[in-house]
Amino acid sequence: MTWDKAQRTAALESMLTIRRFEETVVGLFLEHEFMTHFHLYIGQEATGVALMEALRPDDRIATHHRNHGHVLARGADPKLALAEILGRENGINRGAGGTMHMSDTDRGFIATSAIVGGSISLATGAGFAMKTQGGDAVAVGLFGDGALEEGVSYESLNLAALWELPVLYVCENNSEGALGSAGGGFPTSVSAVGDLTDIPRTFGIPVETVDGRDPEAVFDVASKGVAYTRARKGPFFVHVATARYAGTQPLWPTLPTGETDISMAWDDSGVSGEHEQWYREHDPVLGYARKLLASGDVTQDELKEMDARVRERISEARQFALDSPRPTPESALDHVFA
Amino acid sequence: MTWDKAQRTAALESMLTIRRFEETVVGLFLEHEFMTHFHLYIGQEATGVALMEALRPDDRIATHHRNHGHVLARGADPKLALAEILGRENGINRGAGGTMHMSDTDRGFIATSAIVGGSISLATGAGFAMKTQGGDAVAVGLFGDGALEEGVSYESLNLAALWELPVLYVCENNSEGALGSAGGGFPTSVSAVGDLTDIPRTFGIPVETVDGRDPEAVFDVASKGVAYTRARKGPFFVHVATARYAGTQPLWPTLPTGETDISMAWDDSGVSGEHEQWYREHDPVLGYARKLLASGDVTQDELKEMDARVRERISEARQFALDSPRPTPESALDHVFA
Amino acid sequence: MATKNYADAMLDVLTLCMEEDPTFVVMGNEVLGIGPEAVQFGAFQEKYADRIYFPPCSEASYSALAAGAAMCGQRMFLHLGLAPFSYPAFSTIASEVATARQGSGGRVSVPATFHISHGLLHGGASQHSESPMGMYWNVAGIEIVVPWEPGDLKGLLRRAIRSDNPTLVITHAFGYGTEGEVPDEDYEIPFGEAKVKREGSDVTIVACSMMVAVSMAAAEQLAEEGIEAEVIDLRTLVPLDERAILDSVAKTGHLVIADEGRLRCGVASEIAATVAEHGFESLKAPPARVARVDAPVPGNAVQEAFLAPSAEKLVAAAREVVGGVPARA
Amino acid sequence: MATKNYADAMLDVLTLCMEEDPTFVVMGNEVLGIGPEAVQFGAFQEKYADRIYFPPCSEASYSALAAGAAMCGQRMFLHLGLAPFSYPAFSTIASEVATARQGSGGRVSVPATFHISHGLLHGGASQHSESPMGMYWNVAGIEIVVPWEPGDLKGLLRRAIRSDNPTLVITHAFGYGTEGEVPDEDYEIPFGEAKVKREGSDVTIVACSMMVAVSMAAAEQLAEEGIEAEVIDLRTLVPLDERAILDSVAKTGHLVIADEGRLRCGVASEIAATVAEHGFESLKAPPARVARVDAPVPGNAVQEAFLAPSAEKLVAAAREVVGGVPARA
Ligand SMILES: Cc1ncc(C[n+]2csc(CCOP(=O)(O)OP(=O)(O)O)c2C)c(N)n1
Ligand SMILES: Cc1ncc(C[n+]2csc(CCOP(=O)(O)OP(=O)(O)O)c2C)c(N)n1
Ligand SMILES: [Mg+2]
Ligand SMILES: [Mg+2]
Repeated sequence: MTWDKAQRTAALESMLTIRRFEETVVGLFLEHEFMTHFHLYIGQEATGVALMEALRPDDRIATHHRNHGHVLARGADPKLALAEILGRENGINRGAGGTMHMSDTDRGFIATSAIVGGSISLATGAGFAMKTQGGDAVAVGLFGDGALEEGVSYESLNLAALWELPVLYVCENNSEGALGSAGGGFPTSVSAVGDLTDIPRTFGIPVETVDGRDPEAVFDVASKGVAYTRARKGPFFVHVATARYAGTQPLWPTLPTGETDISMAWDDSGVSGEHEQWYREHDPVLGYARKLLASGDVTQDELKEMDARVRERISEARQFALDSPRPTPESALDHVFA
Repeated sequence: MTWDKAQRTAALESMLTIRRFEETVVGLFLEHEFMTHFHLYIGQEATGVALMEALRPDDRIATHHRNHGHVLARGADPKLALAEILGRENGINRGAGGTMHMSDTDRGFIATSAIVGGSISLATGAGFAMKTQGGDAVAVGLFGDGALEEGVSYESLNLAALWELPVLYVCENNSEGALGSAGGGFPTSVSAVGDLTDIPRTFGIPVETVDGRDPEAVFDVASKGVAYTRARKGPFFVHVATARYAGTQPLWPTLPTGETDISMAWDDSGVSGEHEQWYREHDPVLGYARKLLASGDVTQDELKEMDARVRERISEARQFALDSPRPTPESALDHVFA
Repeated sequence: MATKNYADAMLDVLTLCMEEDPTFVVMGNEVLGIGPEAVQFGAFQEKYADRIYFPPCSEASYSALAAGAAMCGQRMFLHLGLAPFSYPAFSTIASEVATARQGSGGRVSVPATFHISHGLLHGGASQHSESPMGMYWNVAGIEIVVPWEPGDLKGLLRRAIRSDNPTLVITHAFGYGTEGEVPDEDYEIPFGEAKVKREGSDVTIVACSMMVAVSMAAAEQLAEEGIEAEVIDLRTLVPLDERAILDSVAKTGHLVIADEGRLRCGVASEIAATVAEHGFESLKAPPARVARVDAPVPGNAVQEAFLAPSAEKLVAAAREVVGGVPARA
Repeated sequence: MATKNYADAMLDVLTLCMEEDPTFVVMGNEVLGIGPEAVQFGAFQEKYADRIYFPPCSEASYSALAAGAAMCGQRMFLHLGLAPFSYPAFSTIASEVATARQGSGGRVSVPATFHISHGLLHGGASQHSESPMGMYWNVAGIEIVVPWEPGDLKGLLRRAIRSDNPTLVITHAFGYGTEGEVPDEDYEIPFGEAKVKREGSDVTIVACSMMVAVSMAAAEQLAEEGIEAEVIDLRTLVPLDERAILDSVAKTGHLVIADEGRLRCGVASEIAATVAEHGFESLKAPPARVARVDAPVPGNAVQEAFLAPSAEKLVAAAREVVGGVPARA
């Protein structure tokens, strides 16, 4: 099943929103508005947006350190998300979570763990609860290819398969072209398993690979997986292949491709240089914009309006975050125990 | 390659030695000579004996809680092994290891871990050392099917495969007919992986399954694996299928099949009752004895002599252990640090 | 009121939970121990078979499963087995379970109950003799229950399962067989209330778990020497009943702490430090820690006994602190 | 003698080891940190590429690999990353590494060196701010090194790698950039020798790792008020230089402990308990623990600062202990 025109443009706008949000996050970091390391969702926007479209409000989600796009795609207010990243009192988690632990419980996020292997194992528990408590809600675990290096992930797949838990595992494999240790970064996907999909398969868990640049393709595969697990047939594994964004290195990502120029979707002139391949092939936002232009779902003018609208929204969010109060020191002890 | 007559009878005697040793251990426990829980190698004797035959003195071994048979098959003195189980000063490990941690370093045992997943992961490290330090010695990791439930085991296989470490993984799967939770025991082999050999295969590690009742079959497969990994082609995985002994339940195993009556190898009259199938099909000692009788490698009289010899040896060991001095209390701190 | 053992007390609570909450689940590798008490567990297991789970031997993931489920409101009693088997789950407990609520600004709760058995086993050797109260106490964000009397176990376990916070219930591996008076009715014991097991005027002995019994034995011996020991059973470490400890020391002026865990950074160290800091004026002599000597445990009863805290060691320590009132600089 | 930072000091030692032992190996997810210092590491990485391993993100197994290799005599520097990333390896460290020697009656040695970075990161939040010195100190069987000065790091790391015992080297995540005098030659600093960083007659401040710098800052402020603090850098926790601590307290009569780890069962608790037990007569006032407040760390600098030990808190604590000499019961 494919999307109608409205859904398509909405998906593109959501993707662009995440992009502008992340570009703003980098700016705020460079302005020393927050000091800790962080992770960008740039290059993976299509996955978050399409996946959340395939879910129901009562489904539960556990995600990981690269969570900004997931939270926004699920409908969180950029204002509150940015306030959270800046550690402000009115952030999604009262500023206690920061960039790595945004957990919007109103939108079904049960946890956002920055411990590799955390989200996949906690999501398995959410699936257990969904099954035990009846109904047909499902659990979703979002994690990266690196999580498949941690033993707890294998254990979790085993549990989900054994007890036929309603869990949709979504692995965002962004290691194609990963910088790895060469770039002073984490060498992810250090696995002897040539094809990572062999891992869920070993436990008898159905798995499908999809191109992470194409939101509609991701939506179709995710929907199939959700239907399968919602029907209580057991867990399902979605392997999303995405190219790693050039600015993605720990600890502090950058914007080597610059602020996204939406006009590249129709005007080729600026598309060149070191990152030409990114602009032409990898960038999911530009790619989807081109597709919708080609299909006539949007016009250049509509795209410009959309971009203006999104920029406006994010800059308002930015201001809101900067104007937000910081938590009081003493409140540090308010939420240790219920 | 198969064994000559001398090797066959030696293997049988070694298997019988382990059997009498374990029967003696149960007796000593019932006499309250030691108090902790323990594990018997009964039913798995063929594996330990054949595997050790396939190794070289300079190969390193890490084993687990079910280690008695491994240590004895490798040539440890039953006297010192029993003294160790009784926690005596002159035991293999000065009585500090006890039944679960016998580590005979003179015979290449680097560690005996009672933490499930311990031996497979430590053996991987031994393989790393064997590779780094040159030469062509190999490392062997002995563990049970339950170890394949621990995430660290998957991680270890990944490391060995990635770095082509010379490790022979030997999984003694004794869960056929496992009592599991029904018997108040540990439900082992609780895995969604139907065929456990799919696990090493997922990491590209060659694997072979062999019948754990037949020492010659185990020897051939183990030798093949050792040759492969000694040639530095990478790790090799041997999956040994054995029936679980009826007396094997945590915490305190028993001897439901009674003290082994070697005459059952030629005299059918007593072979009946609840455990008839054990005597006829599963017991590797009786089974191999029958085979050597049939092939003419041994005669009934020779078997009787062998049994008498073994009984004599083990009862001497028993007395030695009982007469052995206990460590002094203060010596408890002698070996914390080098 | 009936005489019951640990296993009975646990069954009382687990049965109540199963009955009142149709989604309540019990999970564990060998739920109520795998010794004789497993038999007691038999009927319960049959009756609620569909809600009792025997997970694979994979502590990291099934404890995370319990945590993730709890984040969705699932109530569960999770048995991790002997204390060292909780170590593969250490990251789950310390990084996920303990931090989820604080890290979410109070929006996520983890009402999970974890149970482990601790202690020296008379030959359990280096990998089966852990008493990790100190390590877990250094992890902020989990409530820690360390009961000794079966009656306390019942009321505290009931509270633990009802609690909206993650709770770690640590019982002694030899506790299952321990008998005591256990009220038949359903009741809760609030956390943070220590119990004065024995009143005394000369020295305060602070203990938890099986060390309570050992301290009581020591107190009897001391009484024969004319030294009246007050024995305090902490019952919970988080929250800690500092008041009860400080009040007792204010009365006796002397402190001995019995701890089956290792000395360094253990429970005894924390109690000694707390009293030194907040009850300094009360102390007439140095506090004495009688804890497990700092070393892995050799696999024989003789050397194990050398490392273990005992009634004899407690008596000697009490005698010394009461005996000499050192001059103050 | 040159001014160098942590990363330089580590490189000095690792280079020496690589040169003298052709089988020496360096392994880690991001060996000398992944910040700017990774650059310093570049040349070393190229030169010894064949002996530097970047394992998968699987701490439990690669720490066990280091342990198993060490049991075969392999010398290796293993970097586990930030302290919380060592938690998945907790079972390996506590149940295998720490127990192997004792459990084998001294026949197996584990000459492995593990390195982790600890500390508050100004917004690192609940999962990246661990200072687990207390937890690991409660594990008997591993030597624990907690250096602050780059020069000490060099000598202690050299000793750690040479040691036949498993050693856990805990440095501060912000330490890499810290500069100090580092002798060029090859040298070892024996374990168990604390260093008096500053002499003082009024109060003893015991610290380790970055708290040494914070304590020095506090000492300067106190000096302005006429309070002379003696600052002791423990340098190693296992073995512990009790003598140095007790001698200093015997001189000053007052004790304040600075600890970035959490309060309960932490380093500060252990030092306070040790002094209360063995230096009771010397204490003129209660010891004061200035440790991290017992709570997971919120992801913002404001609340983090509230939990963190600081020079201000140390000054206040020192003032108080020096100020009032409470009446003795
Ligand atoms: C247990 C643990 N070990 C190491 C780390 C450090 N670390 C943070 S992100 C990361 C790489 C994760 O890669 P992946 O799961 O593929 O996610 P990605 O960042 O690529 O989206 C690592 C190793 C961690 N957070 N947790
Ligand atoms: C980490 C850990 N969890 C649980 C246990 C308890 N335990 C001891 S033996 C055992 C079963 C092991 O089965 P397997 O590996 O197949 O070995 P077997 O006893 O069948 O030979 C378990 C779960 C343990 N020792 N370590
Ligand atoms: Mg990745
Ligand atoms: Mg088994």
